[in-house]
Amino acid sequence: MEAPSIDPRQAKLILETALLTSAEPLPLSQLKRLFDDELDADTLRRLLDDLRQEWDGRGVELVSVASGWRFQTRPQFQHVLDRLSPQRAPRYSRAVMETLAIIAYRQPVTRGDIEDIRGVTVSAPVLKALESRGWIEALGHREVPGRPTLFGTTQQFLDDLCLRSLEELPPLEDMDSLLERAAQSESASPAEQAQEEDGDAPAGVDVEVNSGAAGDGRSSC
Amino acid sequence: MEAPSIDPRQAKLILETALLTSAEPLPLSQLKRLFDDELDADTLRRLLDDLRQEWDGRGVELVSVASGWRFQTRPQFQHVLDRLSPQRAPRYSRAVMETLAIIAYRQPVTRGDIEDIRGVTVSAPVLKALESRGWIEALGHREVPGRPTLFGTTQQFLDDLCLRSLEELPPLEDMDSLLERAAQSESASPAEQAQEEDGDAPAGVDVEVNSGAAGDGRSSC
Amino acid sequence: MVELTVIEGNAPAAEADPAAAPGVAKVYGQLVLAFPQDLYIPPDALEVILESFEGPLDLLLYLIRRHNLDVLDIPMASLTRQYLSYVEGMRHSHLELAAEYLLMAALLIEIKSRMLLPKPSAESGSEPEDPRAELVRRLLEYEQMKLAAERVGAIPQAGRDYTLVQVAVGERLAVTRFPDVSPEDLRQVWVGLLSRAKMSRHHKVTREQLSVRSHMTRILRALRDRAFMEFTELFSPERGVPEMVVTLLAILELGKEYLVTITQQAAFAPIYVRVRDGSTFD
Repeated sequence: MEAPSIDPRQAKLILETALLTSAEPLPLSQLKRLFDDELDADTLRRLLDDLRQEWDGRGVELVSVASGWRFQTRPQFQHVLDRLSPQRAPRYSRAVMETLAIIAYRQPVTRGDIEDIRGVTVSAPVLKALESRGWIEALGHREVPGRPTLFGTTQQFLDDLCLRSLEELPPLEDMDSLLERAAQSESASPAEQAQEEDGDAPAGVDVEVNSGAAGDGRSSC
Repeated sequence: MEAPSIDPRQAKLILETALLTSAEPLPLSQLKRLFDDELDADTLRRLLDDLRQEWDGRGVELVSVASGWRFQTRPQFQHVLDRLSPQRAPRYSRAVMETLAIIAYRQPVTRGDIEDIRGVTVSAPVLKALESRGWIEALGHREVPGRPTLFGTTQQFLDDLCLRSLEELPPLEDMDSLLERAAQSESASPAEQAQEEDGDAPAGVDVEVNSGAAGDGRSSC
Repeated sequence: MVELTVIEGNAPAAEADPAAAPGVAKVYGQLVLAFPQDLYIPPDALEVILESFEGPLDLLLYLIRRHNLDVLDIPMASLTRQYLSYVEGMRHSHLELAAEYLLMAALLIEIKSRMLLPKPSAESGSEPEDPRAELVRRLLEYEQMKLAAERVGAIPQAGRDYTLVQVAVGERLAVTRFPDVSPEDLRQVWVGLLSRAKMSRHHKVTREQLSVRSHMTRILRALRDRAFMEFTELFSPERGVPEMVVTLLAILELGKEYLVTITQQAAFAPIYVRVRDGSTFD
């Protein structure tokens, strides 16, 4: 239907359009279909890299996550966008985050495993919150009395955290440094920590998005 | 907190980012909120116009619709995007196809007639599917108890199947050879058969969905 | 109710001086706690403190880290005392929270008492296990996961720290695709139907028959909007004699199937064809 050689400029426009409109990240295999499989993976990757550079300094960036490529906003713009929709995504409690971490690093785990590590019961709403976000899922059952459900993280979890695989999770603190951890690392009381967490959204109304930072910007991925 | 004048370049980045991420068109009143209402409608409109021009020649365009501004794909890029979701042409169920065949060859028929031939009841959705497609219609009632509706095929049916009249429907041979053939053809799919014997069937009724080239998807007669 | 008493035993040496410890928590910016002897927990502060901890392991870990205790050589007496002070406070206002904390209290006391007992002589040559080992393992594992949770929490999250781009796709995709059907498909289905239904062989289905059927439909459709039509109106002589014959057959067939009534008042008077319905039923 089309010439075997595809104009790179046109190809990038097509890639850009497809990626801007897709609700899901698009893997290379799908992006290939845009060109009737006439572009190989390397060419596609080069075009995508070009495209990513072209979007440098904009409010939106092209990133590669577990299930493919997608456009998303740079974190620096989030507080401006929040003005449009006051209801932000939930900030998860420590109970939820600890449960998530245990599932992410120790999967597959049962509720009992999580409770053993945390030392407290895991309430139903905690697992519910993670399940309804699509971050964890039941993988099966452990064949012990009661056949408890085994949980693991999902592809969606990786996508939402801009990770390409579980290996990209922050490494676990090794035992030596855990033993060495001095009091100062913990010097802030839990109460203070909580405050810090709440405070990380830039307060106030500055419209300036710090164009410098957006430019060479810390990417969210 | 900020200088009263907002850098137009920065303002456009913010507008672009907000519009690229919004599921709904954004009216000026909402876009204003991005700037804490510090930009008046005229300035915003000018910025949006600028932004629209910057997107000239891309696969996506900034348009103003009834409920506000939004980005959307240009029609020229539509057929490329269709390759991503090559919705395999849906197929009618056997129930629908048999009902259609009975109505086509035996019209006018009532639901009862169809059930007599098929040996099973005809569910409402089956007739509904054919009616909403515009292929069958009620012609009247048979004056027997219950006054059942008589169905026949429509002009639309003929048009869509590229037939000039019902007489152009594939002829049915005499029953002997017909039943013989039926036994053999059980295995072969209709599409294959159609290719095998290009007898009276009007050419060009393309069962194959040529996702790329099929421009507007309508087969010509 | 479990009676909690702090056993003051000969704890291992080297207890950190708890008096030197700064405040335990800040409530509304105020330092409200000091360890350990004159431990006083204002009721409001207790609530804040308890909500700050994710359970007994978290609280223990906090006490250990706060007082710069060596995890591998936890001074059980001091730790247990401090821990029980919290639990005492909790029993007053947060009883429903206390179960797991009480369990831990029991464990701490058990460990402490086992440490007081003379160690069984190592007859097998193997080192007897430190009763604190399991607790230490759990504390470290929990701490590891707690740190991991903080780091995972710091990773930008979709919706919280950034938004996904979603540009509207033009209208055309919204058009639902209809199934394609070819005349040959219909024939195949029909053939299949016939063989499946084992329709009797004398059921004559011919091309002519079909053509009559198609005219029956045409006539019914024409009659649908009009009460009746004159017989002659139903014919189109310009389309040829065979067509007229088939039309006549169609009208007769319609009459035979009680779909229309054909009436003539007198010989050579106009013949009217009307759809049979309740009013014309006779």
